[in-house]
Amino acid sequence: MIVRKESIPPGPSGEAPSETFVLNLGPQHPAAHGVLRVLMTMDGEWITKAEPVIGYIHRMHEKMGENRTWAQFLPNTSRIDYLSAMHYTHAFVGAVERAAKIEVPPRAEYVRVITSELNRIASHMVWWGAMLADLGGLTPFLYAFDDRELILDLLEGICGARLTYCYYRFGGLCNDIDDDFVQGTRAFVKHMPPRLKMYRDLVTDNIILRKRLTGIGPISAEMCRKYGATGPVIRGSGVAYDVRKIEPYSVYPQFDFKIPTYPECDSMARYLVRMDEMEQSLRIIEQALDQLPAGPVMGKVPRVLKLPPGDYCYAVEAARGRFMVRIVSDGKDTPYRVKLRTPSFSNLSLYEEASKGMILPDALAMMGSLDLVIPDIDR
Amino acid sequence: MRFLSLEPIRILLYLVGICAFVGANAAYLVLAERKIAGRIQRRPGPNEAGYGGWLQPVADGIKLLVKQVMVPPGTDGLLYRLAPLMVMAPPLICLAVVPFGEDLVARNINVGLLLVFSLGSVNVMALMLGGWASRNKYSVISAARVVSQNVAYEIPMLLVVITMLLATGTLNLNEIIRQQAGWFWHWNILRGIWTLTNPLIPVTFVIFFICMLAETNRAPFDMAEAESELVAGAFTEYGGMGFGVFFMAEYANIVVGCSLATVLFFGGWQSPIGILSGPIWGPLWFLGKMYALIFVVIWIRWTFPRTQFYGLLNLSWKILIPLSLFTLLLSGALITLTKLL
Amino acid sequence: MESQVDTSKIVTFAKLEDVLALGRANSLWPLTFGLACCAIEMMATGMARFDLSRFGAEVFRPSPRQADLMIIAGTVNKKMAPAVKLLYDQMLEPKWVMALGNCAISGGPFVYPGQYAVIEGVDQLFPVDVYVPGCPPRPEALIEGILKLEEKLTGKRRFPVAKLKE
Amino acid sequence: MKPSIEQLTEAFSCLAGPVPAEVTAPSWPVAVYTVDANLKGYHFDAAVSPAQVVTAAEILDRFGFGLDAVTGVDWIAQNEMEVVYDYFHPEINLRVVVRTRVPRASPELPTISPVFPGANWHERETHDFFGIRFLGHPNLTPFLLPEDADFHPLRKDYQP
Repeated sequence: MIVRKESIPPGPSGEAPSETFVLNLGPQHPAAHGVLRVLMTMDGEWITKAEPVIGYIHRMHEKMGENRTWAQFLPNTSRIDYLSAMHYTHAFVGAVERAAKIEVPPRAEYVRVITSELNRIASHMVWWGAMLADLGGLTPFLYAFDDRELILDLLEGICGARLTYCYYRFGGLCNDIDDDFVQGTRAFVKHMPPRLKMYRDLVTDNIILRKRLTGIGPISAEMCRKYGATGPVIRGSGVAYDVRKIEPYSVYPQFDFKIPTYPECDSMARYLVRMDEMEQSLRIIEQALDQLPAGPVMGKVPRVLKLPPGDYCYAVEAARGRFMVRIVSDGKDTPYRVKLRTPSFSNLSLYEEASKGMILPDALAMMGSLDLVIPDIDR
Repeated sequence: MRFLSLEPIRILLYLVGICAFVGANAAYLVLAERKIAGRIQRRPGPNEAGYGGWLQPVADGIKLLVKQVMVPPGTDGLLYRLAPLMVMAPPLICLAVVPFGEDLVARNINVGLLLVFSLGSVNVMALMLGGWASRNKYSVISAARVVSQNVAYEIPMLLVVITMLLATGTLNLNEIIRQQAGWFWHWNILRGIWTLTNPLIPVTFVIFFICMLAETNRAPFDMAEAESELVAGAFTEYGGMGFGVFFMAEYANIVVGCSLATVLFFGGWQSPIGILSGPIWGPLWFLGKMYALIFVVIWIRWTFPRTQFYGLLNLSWKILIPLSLFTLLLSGALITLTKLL
Repeated sequence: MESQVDTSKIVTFAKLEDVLALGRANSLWPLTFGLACCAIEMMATGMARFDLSRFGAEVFRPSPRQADLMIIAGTVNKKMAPAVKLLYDQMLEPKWVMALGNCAISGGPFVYPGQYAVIEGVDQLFPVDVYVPGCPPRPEALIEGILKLEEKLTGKRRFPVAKLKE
Repeated sequence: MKPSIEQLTEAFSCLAGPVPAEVTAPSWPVAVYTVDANLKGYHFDAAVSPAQVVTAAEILDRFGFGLDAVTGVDWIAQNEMEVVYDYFHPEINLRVVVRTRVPRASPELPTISPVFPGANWHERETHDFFGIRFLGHPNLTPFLLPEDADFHPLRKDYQP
């Protein structure tokens, strides 16, 4: 526990000493999902102020972008939010392709969608398990990882990594998918719905879970907009904002899928949004497999990549929300500036306001429902 | 063999036996819990230390015993050392009055039930002292939680026990078991229904069981430890054997709670089928019933998420206490009525 | 400097030491402490497919006082370094450290001339017992790391090493 | 509220005008123009003066935009720092970029955190990386860097 004296707010002068104390949650805390530190000014178990202190896993991704070539920065993108590495690589690759006007073959785009959605399910499974572990139920964690391992097997088969995939390349993919992957994905799409139903019956409808999440941690749509919170957080506030629909990229307009929204604004809404999203992802994967065209997976890319000067943005819907890469090029073979707009950063920034007046376990349940990945915040 | 009937020697033997029983139980219940958890979570669980992992508790015990002993700076040294002792002693004493068989009881005293309940609350004090002495904010929050939780759950638990006393009319645990002789419908949990002393006795049992989970700080009421909220709760600053004792005491308390439930509701050492009783079968029946209940406790832990703290208090004050009061009144009225008629 | 006396020749606690080492090796409780990507693989190791609990090492303790093994699963940066050091100091002896992943070993992919944030290897902060390379290491590698640590403690290897076919 | 690009252009036209006198930087565009989103990734680009970022934020807030990110770019050759505000709209496909330039010697501009509280963190981060001071910001202390950090690593002339 690191509590520095100056961080404790002084009591109002001339009054009796304040009854609050500062609880230093983290950087090592089981509910901190890594190294988030929250300075909680507490009145008993009630939180009067919860101030997140971040930067404990700041790994200077943005600085690194400036001193390596466009292609050399690619592995970094999969380590920002390691749980949705595919999406992050997609955003960076997409931004460079947009700037260099590289044509991506349709097969590559379809495979990108399939792998991205698989990655989304894997990420949501980790969130689901970790959130239930936050609430004190450890068993769902293991079931979630069981299903996740199936996805990891599939993705490992095509790109060799279990977690930090670097599968997308400028202009396409590094490998074509094989029959095993297609068969395996079809089998997974069949395997998953009964599991999701089981999770709904066993966990989502559990009365303790319902009691702990319903009405806890309200985040209004207005608050989401002001803080830039996206992803399941804004969708749990009833706004159907999803980059895949609002600012379509890749071949997402080809597919028929719904954006699940819940207007309740509470932790349960965010929970249900993610549970429904997994079903929608399965639908997208199924359609993409059916429509998968033949052809090459790599477009024509110049050997030495130099982007025309200017700034370019590319946003994707990562598992945690809107992820945007803004690259600034000055015509050289290295980026002039890489800005990574990460969803967890904005999602956490509203925590201080949203957690005011909550009781400690509720605040932690709400933190779980935000689905934070700390390196994604700190970059 | 005459000396065996000498009271001091008998007591000594029983004390050693109880200590061994509690120690072995605590150690192997941890293993059982890890194995059952593994079973529930579709994995093998500890299976490399010894055949099927049966040496795992031994390894854990050795590890904990030879771990550095340290009183963290700034703690209240005396209370910090005292708390593990205080948490371990009550279940040991409680087991002295629990009859494992018709004659297998260390002290067959008339107020056994009272003794168990009076010592049962010392456990709370120990956790509170441990949390307070640790000088850790998580521990202090946890200590406050433990006290309010136990105060809340002591009441319905005692009301339930009073309800049972109305029907049994004795505080002697062995006597309570003797009354339940015969087939399994003679057990208190079913007898109350057809003798019309307390038709709601299954509800009474559920209240008792919930209260027992809460009193032993087991999930879904594990506010004292609350791993994902309060790091390790009251034991955050305890390492090595100090922590090991807290860990063992949790299981010892479960043993006491489950054996009490066995005595009060499931006929103790009575056979469920009328035959196969006696000094050999009796203890076996008792342990069988007790371990079945312990299994349920473990099963619940690995199935449910933790309750919210004020939800937990609400459950006690708004549901369990009125309900147990109602069963108490109902049972009292029915017994009076049957006597009048 | 007088020469060191080899005490092991005078007094041997061989049997007891062996038993203690066996006990410790079979009960390595790790600290619940994830930093970055490797933490997810650490979790995966504890899960059903790889099941760290087989070796009695699944008891992830959130409090450093109760943990025996600190798995540094991820990048340690300059802001985090004092906290990691403090956690190490709070652990009770005997304690072991495993550097999981390239970041913990050397700073990994985040090291370049002129970097300003990461610690280039946690062994600059405190002694490390086992290094498990990978980015991130696979769960099998973490299990291998645990086995290596057991080997370090007991002097014996638990499983025979698979031999590569010629 | 679902604004169109024309409405935005009209609202922003009041900001365009002669370069403010206090700005000495040579390449000073105060301009509003729409861009091809397929090429750039955003639809609307507004370059304003540093004093006008708050007005711009208020206009966008009125139209129902959400704050995406605030970031800086260090143009060392021009001796300027660019501050870029990204906005997204939660209902329609319309992305707006508001940019402004401040001199490198005294990088100061007003904060927009009263309008968008989410900007609080983004501005702290920008201050961390570039040393750009946001006047009126409630808590401009090191954020991602260690508590005692006094360096700004993303400046192009940063030497560790």
